[in-house]
Amino acid sequence: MALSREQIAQRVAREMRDGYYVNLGIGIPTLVANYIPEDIAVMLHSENGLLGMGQFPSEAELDADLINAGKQTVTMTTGASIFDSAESFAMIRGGHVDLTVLGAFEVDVNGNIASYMIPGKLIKGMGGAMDLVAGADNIIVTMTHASKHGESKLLTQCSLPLTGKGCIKKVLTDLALIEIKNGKFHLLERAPGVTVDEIIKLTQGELVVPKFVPEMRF
Amino acid sequence: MALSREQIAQRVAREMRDGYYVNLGIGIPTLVANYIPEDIAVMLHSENGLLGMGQFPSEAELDADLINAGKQTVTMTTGASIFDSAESFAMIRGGHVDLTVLGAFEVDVNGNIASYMIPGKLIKGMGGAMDLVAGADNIIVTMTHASKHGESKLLTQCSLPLTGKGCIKKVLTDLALIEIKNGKFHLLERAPGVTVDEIIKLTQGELVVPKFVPEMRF
Amino acid sequence: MTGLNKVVQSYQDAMAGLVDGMTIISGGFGLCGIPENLIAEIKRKGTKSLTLVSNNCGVDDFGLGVLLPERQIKKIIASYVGENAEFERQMMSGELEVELTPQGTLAEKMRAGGAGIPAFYTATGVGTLVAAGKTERQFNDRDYILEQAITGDFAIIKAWKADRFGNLVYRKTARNFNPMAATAGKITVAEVEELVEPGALDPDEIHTPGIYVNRVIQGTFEKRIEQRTTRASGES
Amino acid sequence: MTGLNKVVQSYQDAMAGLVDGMTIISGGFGLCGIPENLIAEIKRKGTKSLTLVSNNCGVDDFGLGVLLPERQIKKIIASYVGENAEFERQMMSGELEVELTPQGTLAEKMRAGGAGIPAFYTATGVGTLVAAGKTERQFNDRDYILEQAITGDFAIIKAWKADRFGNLVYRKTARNFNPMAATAGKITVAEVEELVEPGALDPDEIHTPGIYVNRVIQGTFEKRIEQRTTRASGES
Repeated sequence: MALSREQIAQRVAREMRDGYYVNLGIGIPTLVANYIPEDIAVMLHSENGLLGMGQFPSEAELDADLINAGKQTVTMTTGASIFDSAESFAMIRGGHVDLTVLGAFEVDVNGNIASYMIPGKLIKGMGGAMDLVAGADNIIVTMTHASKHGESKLLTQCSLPLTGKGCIKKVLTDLALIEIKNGKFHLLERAPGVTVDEIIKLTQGELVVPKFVPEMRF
Repeated sequence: MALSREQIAQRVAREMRDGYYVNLGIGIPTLVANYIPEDIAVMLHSENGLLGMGQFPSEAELDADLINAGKQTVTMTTGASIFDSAESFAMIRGGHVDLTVLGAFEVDVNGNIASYMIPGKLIKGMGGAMDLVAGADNIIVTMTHASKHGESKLLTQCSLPLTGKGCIKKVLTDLALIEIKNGKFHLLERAPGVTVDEIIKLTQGELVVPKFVPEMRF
Repeated sequence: MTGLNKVVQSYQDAMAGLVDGMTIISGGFGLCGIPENLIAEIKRKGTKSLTLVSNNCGVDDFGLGVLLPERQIKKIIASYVGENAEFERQMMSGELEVELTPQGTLAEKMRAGGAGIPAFYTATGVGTLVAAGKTERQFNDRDYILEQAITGDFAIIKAWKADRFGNLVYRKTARNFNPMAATAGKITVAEVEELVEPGALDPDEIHTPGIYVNRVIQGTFEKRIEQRTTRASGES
Repeated sequence: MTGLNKVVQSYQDAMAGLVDGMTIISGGFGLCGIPENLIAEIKRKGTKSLTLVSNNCGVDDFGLGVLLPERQIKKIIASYVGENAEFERQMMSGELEVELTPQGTLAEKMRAGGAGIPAFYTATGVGTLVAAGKTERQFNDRDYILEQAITGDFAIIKAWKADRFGNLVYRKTARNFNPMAATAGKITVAEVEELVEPGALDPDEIHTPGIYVNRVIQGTFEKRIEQRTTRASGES
């Protein structure tokens, strides 16, 4: 069975370490906040200028001046700090954020990522995504393994305009956890009940499959 | 009679306009603060990170955490603000300071200034002087017109290492107020009782002298 | 002795001097921390052929989006413009020129503009469309592109409190692009919720020193929320 | 669950990992806002061949100057070094390498180092010794030189208050170079006058967010004054 959105978020959350500063992108990455292990402390960074992002506000707490990068109203955790956009991206571009989780349309065997534009169709802008992929060492891309029509999103070469070049090392799809190194995809884990053959079939770029591929557990 | 240090400060103070943000260098420029006309409001900038520098503190007000760029203890005026050194020099280098007053060893007809180093003799560093001369449009250099030995400090070409190139347009010496343009010094005013001939004699670079050279009044 | 008093009494005075063809830098992120009333005044004036620099362009009927129907904007430099149907129409039809700029690069370009830095290198955008035509150079074996500073004829910003010297403080994430925008305008206009007496703001806590600010006006704000997300009360 | 708790209990722990040959970036301007006790610990450890990046180098017996007698400093990058006889002797004799850097350029180099900007253009130093060997380029008909970022193995800074997450606030002009230095260290160590509970610092008023800070230690400070200037009481 392919992972649900919640399971993707759960699996990503296991990559967190005590003391991490983490930037979670819009969409599935946002859900990761719900699955942070209770025995570790992390601080969430929102690139519009907030470190220590908390949960959604109650009606009483609602504040138009306190939003996240997805423009959703949020709260602050104890010990939060506020800063301007230049400082916020200094944190990102200066490599101070320990883990970045974001979505994508495509990734390829060289660690390229396309996530912001479908020419002639979707031109909303890259927001902070180009800064995030260029600035972070430790990035997890979350996406579906293939389109609804069965077209692979893990490619030999991205077909869409790039968000970043050679910067992605880890991808979690609904089918598998994959590492990118030396110009190849490497299968690390598979979703519960998903076979290696299914993953191979839906991975267009070269995929290295070890003898034993552990199954994720939830 | 050559101007006293206080008279130099007084004459510089007349260049201030209502609403100016002013950076005063160490030495004579610091004295300018004492002669700001009472009918105008200016704010003094100290490049270590203070806008709204006030007078020296009383013994009771003395605070090791509140100094100016000359490392002297100071106070703040009402409406002062504190910021870090990058921000402070953003103000200077971004052209936000309206008037800068600083000392020099030499200036020349091309607006070059030497003020920070005498090779083999005085190597203390440029501090913020290179930033100030490169960042400000409106600079007044205060200095003595000549050395004790009668050597002119207003030269065809600076002999000492430069602090800045082509950035000085106005010089106030103990003898004269001089403008620099089109590769020449232009005599604007003379100190009370100082003759044009005396000024010519002590100015090594080409000096343009108009028919009438007004005498400064104090 | 009013030279340091930046307070103006009307929005007309606040935007006096704005003419067709100028470049305006605006603070704000989405609809958060935007200079609502200064934007409304630009709409009222009907100034045309503007180049706007702002992270976003508002929505159809609020924020900078209100300048679209009368075609007041010639060009926009922004990182994300996806919340606005009329915007998309004008962009697709070529009526509106759009220069998409990564968010961090945009913030840094404004800061650089205010700080007298004409250009800086960044890794953001290397190998993407953003790098087209830009100088590339390696430092420590990594590729970077050269990005140039942005300055504006006007900067329009929104702050929480101001004193008459133009010292500003912002509230929560309404800070966002406002402090950088404030430094990058030839004329910087701040509209604020509250005017306080000089000295009421702690010098250590001022976000934007008054040296960057030319005009201050007190306004009232709708502060529309773009994505109203709440949790059930009691839920945690 | 202690990962975000940056507090250490001893100066040994605060400077653990510092070894010969490393680069240290220090906050402070003159003797104002300097990490007195962290400097004392470096002296105690006797670490050698250090490259120091700091606006000044203290005086003979206080501040970074205390690292001179045992020749712990190999090189210093500073803007002003003129308050120190032993410093002058070592510089003139060639025992100490000195890279004089304009103050604004130095502040910007630290900021750039922390912000992932490898290099930036500035007008400061054009046509002077500072420009030697540097790339020059024109923007809008003006000459600029390219300056490169600075980062350190350690950054040592002094703040007023901290919480255990490493959020910092500075007091008055003791802020100076500390916030930029804080961003530019692989390991950033902050010594502070007061430790407060998380939440005690207003999020809007934090000068250095804890993300930049690896270790926090509470100390007591001499806070020596370099130029004690006062006016007679009553005089105005």
